[in-house]
Amino acid sequence: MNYLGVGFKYPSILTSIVAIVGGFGSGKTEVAVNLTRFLALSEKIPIAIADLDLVNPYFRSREAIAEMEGLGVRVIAPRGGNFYADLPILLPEIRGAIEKREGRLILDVGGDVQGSRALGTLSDAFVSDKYELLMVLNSRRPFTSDVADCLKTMSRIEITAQLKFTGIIANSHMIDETTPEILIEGYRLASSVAEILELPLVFLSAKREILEKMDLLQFKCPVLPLVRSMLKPWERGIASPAACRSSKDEQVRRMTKRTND
Amino acid sequence: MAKKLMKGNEAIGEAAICAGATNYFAYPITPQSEVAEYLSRRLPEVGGVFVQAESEVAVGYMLFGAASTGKRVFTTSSSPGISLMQEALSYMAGAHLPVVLVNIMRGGPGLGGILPAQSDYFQATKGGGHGDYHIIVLAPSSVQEAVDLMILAFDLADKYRTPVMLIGDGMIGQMMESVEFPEQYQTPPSPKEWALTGAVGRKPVVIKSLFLDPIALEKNSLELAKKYEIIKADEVRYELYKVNDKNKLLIFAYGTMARICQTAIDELEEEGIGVGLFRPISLFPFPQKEIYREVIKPNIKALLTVEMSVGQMIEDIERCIVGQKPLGFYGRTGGIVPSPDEVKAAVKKQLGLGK
Amino acid sequence: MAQDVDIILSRPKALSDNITHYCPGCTHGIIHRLVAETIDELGIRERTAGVAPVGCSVLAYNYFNVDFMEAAHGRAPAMATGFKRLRPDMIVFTYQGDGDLASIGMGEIIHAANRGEKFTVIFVNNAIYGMTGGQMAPTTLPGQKTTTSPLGRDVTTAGYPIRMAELLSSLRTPAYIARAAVHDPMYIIDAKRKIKRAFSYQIANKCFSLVEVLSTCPTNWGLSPTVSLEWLEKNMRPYYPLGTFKTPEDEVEKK
Amino acid sequence: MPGIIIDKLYCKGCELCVHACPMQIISMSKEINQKGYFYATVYEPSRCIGCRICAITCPDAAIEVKAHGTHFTLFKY
Repeated sequence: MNYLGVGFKYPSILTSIVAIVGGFGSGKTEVAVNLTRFLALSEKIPIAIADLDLVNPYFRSREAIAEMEGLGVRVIAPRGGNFYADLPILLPEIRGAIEKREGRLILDVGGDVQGSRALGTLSDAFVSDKYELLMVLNSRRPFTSDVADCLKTMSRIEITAQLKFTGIIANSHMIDETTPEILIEGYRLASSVAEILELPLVFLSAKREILEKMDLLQFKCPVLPLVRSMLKPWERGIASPAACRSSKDEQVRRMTKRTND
Repeated sequence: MAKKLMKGNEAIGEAAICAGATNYFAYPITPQSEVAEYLSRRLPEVGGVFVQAESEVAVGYMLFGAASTGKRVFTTSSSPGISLMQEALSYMAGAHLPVVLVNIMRGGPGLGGILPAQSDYFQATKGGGHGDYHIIVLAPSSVQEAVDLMILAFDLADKYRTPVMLIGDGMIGQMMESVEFPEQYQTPPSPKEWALTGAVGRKPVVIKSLFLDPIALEKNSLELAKKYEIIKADEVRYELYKVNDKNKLLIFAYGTMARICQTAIDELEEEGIGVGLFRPISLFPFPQKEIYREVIKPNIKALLTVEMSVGQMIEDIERCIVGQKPLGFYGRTGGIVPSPDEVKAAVKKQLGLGK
Repeated sequence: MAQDVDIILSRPKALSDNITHYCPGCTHGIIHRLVAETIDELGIRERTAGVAPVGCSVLAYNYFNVDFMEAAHGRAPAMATGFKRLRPDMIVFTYQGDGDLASIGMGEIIHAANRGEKFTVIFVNNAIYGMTGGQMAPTTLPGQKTTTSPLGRDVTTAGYPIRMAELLSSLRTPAYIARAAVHDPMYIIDAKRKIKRAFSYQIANKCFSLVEVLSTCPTNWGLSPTVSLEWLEKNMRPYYPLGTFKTPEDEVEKK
Repeated sequence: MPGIIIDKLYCKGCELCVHACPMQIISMSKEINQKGYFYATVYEPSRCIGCRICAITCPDAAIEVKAHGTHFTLFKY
């Protein structure tokens, strides 16, 4: 786990329940899966991840079931025929897991206000001081691209979820086109929001390849390196030579108009 | 404007606003409900109109009525919803109304499933409604292209006074990619001379598709046919990927299927197998002559069509290649997306390279 | 002065010069005229758009001197919604029969009314399908013989005729809903007032408005035009009471 | 003095005006119009009271009501 070198500070999670929320496309599912993987590799206590994303039909943490289970993580997500359902299925096991409070439970909550409604129905199961409610901020997304928008979105989510935020996660990204500048821009935005709300910046997360190129001491918060789990059908895992395809997007964009030749 | 990270469905909504189409009528259906959710937040900011209709049937006619004002109007839906709009689509084509529809395809037939598919090709390109008509069909393969084609769709709809459909499988709607919106785009002025603006100093205008006199009906159908001939001549769009004179095989694929084929082609290239991709962007008009031109090149030994269906576009490919080269097919459907490995295996099989 | 000639009633300007295709004595023509007179009197001809239905009045666009759209069967309220939302400054009306509005277009009319779309509906109820040749309509009276109910409408299998004005006035959304008839000059005058009131609410951007007009179909009823008027009075009037069922002012009073 | 003019091109001969006229001064013509049917005509114009009921009843807007000088009406229309 020490591949990032000396001076690197991993996030430390002390509560048994961690609910990860954010706007659509903030990368919260990727963050939840990676945080779970990190905890599973570094802690000896039982770890579980629950898919509370009832609003997104594709790219949900349930896609990573096999990998998570391989690490000994308990995955609470619809199975069988309901795996693909576009029904808002809230599994009864999730409430049970929240109330039991053993080991660590990571909740991957759906995006935005619509997604956080699922948290609202469970809010009475949470006990204050025993959970973290973390907001994932991506400065490259509509509705969270400046401080005012972030505050508006967060207050809407708090009202719907009926829970208070306990921290912020800086996760600015543009998927394959993420640059160090985008990370720094997102770090600044998340720091400002954290300062205004008097909340800790719990960690900054980004793809491992980018973090390796950067001076991590400029971030005054812990850092979580990400390995992408939510891949598009034409993308290969990190090891594949075809994985870095940003240059091709330009080609894809170009439309060839018929010419008389 | 800085690049933004957007879900296909949101980007489609924003592209419409960019094209000056702030008039949206829709009914929720997975996997494209985010368009309505996004626009219900954005349209009030730009003074637009959003009506959540009681059904897709009603959506079709709200579009008809709204388009009759001469303003830019659009809807988004997914396969079963698009089926319900076919009636109105036939009426709008017959009445020469410009309107843009987006179909974020899911698996069918019937209620099917919610995962991506390309099984509405026939419906879109051959006309799902009744009568002698066609609509322009554009198929993006990335979120950025969805934005570009969405804006183009409004221009084409106005230019030819015809419905235009942007057709993307569920992946296009659901995936996140970086996008940029054109800053220079100028929306052409409205209302148009054919629109209903009140009979002030002119005879009343009637927008209709009813022609009880067979001579008049035939005349209208011939006008439509003439329009389609111009569209076929001027609006063909396609893209070639790694097409060169060393290729042994040419793949035909559109939408996200084409991107999966690109990964397969890159990896086959490393194995020393030269494969090119012909990606139709306009499905109607179909790049008939252009496909024939590529197919007859002497280095091409075999052809392969790959679709997220049991084989629909392949019928158009067969029409284009007139039996010149052996044509194979690989497809998965019902929401199963073929992997690059499956495409590679199909290419090798078609080239007779074992496995 | 005595030599001056005043025209005190003539063909309204909002009617075109075309002779209608309606059968002799069909009261569609009266209703067309009432709408046209209303448009003239309110001075809105140059900013009015009509929506024609499928049914006997499918060619209504030929008879009015205003812009028109031709809808698919039952969809006129959806079309009017789309148009009016984009051009709230224009005056929009649909002209629909009972098959169009109360059968195939039931969904569209209920939801347009419920959203409070600010257009006017002229709903012509003659208790039969006229265009297709006298089949049973949702408003056909119990026991009434039609080509598809040759023994008379059987309410045990076809249900009772739908009273659209009452049904729509049960919606909570403010609206103007009234029923009139055109089988007698006295009632025609009343129908005109209701139609004018409906358009006035629209001009004031107040609410959805609908006037159900009881009308005759001499040809498909198999009766002479004058006997048709009596049939309407004797059979339709008792089942379809005339009156104003809902006004937007009711809502104010309730508060 | 009031009076009515019936446009025989628009008249379809439905006879609704004949029955509606309170003075019973309208009847069907003895000759047919260009289209081949009998149309309504006024046979006692001097008895017309200008009440407008015929025009109000006519489904084909074929009747025009005129008046010479000041004309009082019994009802608003």
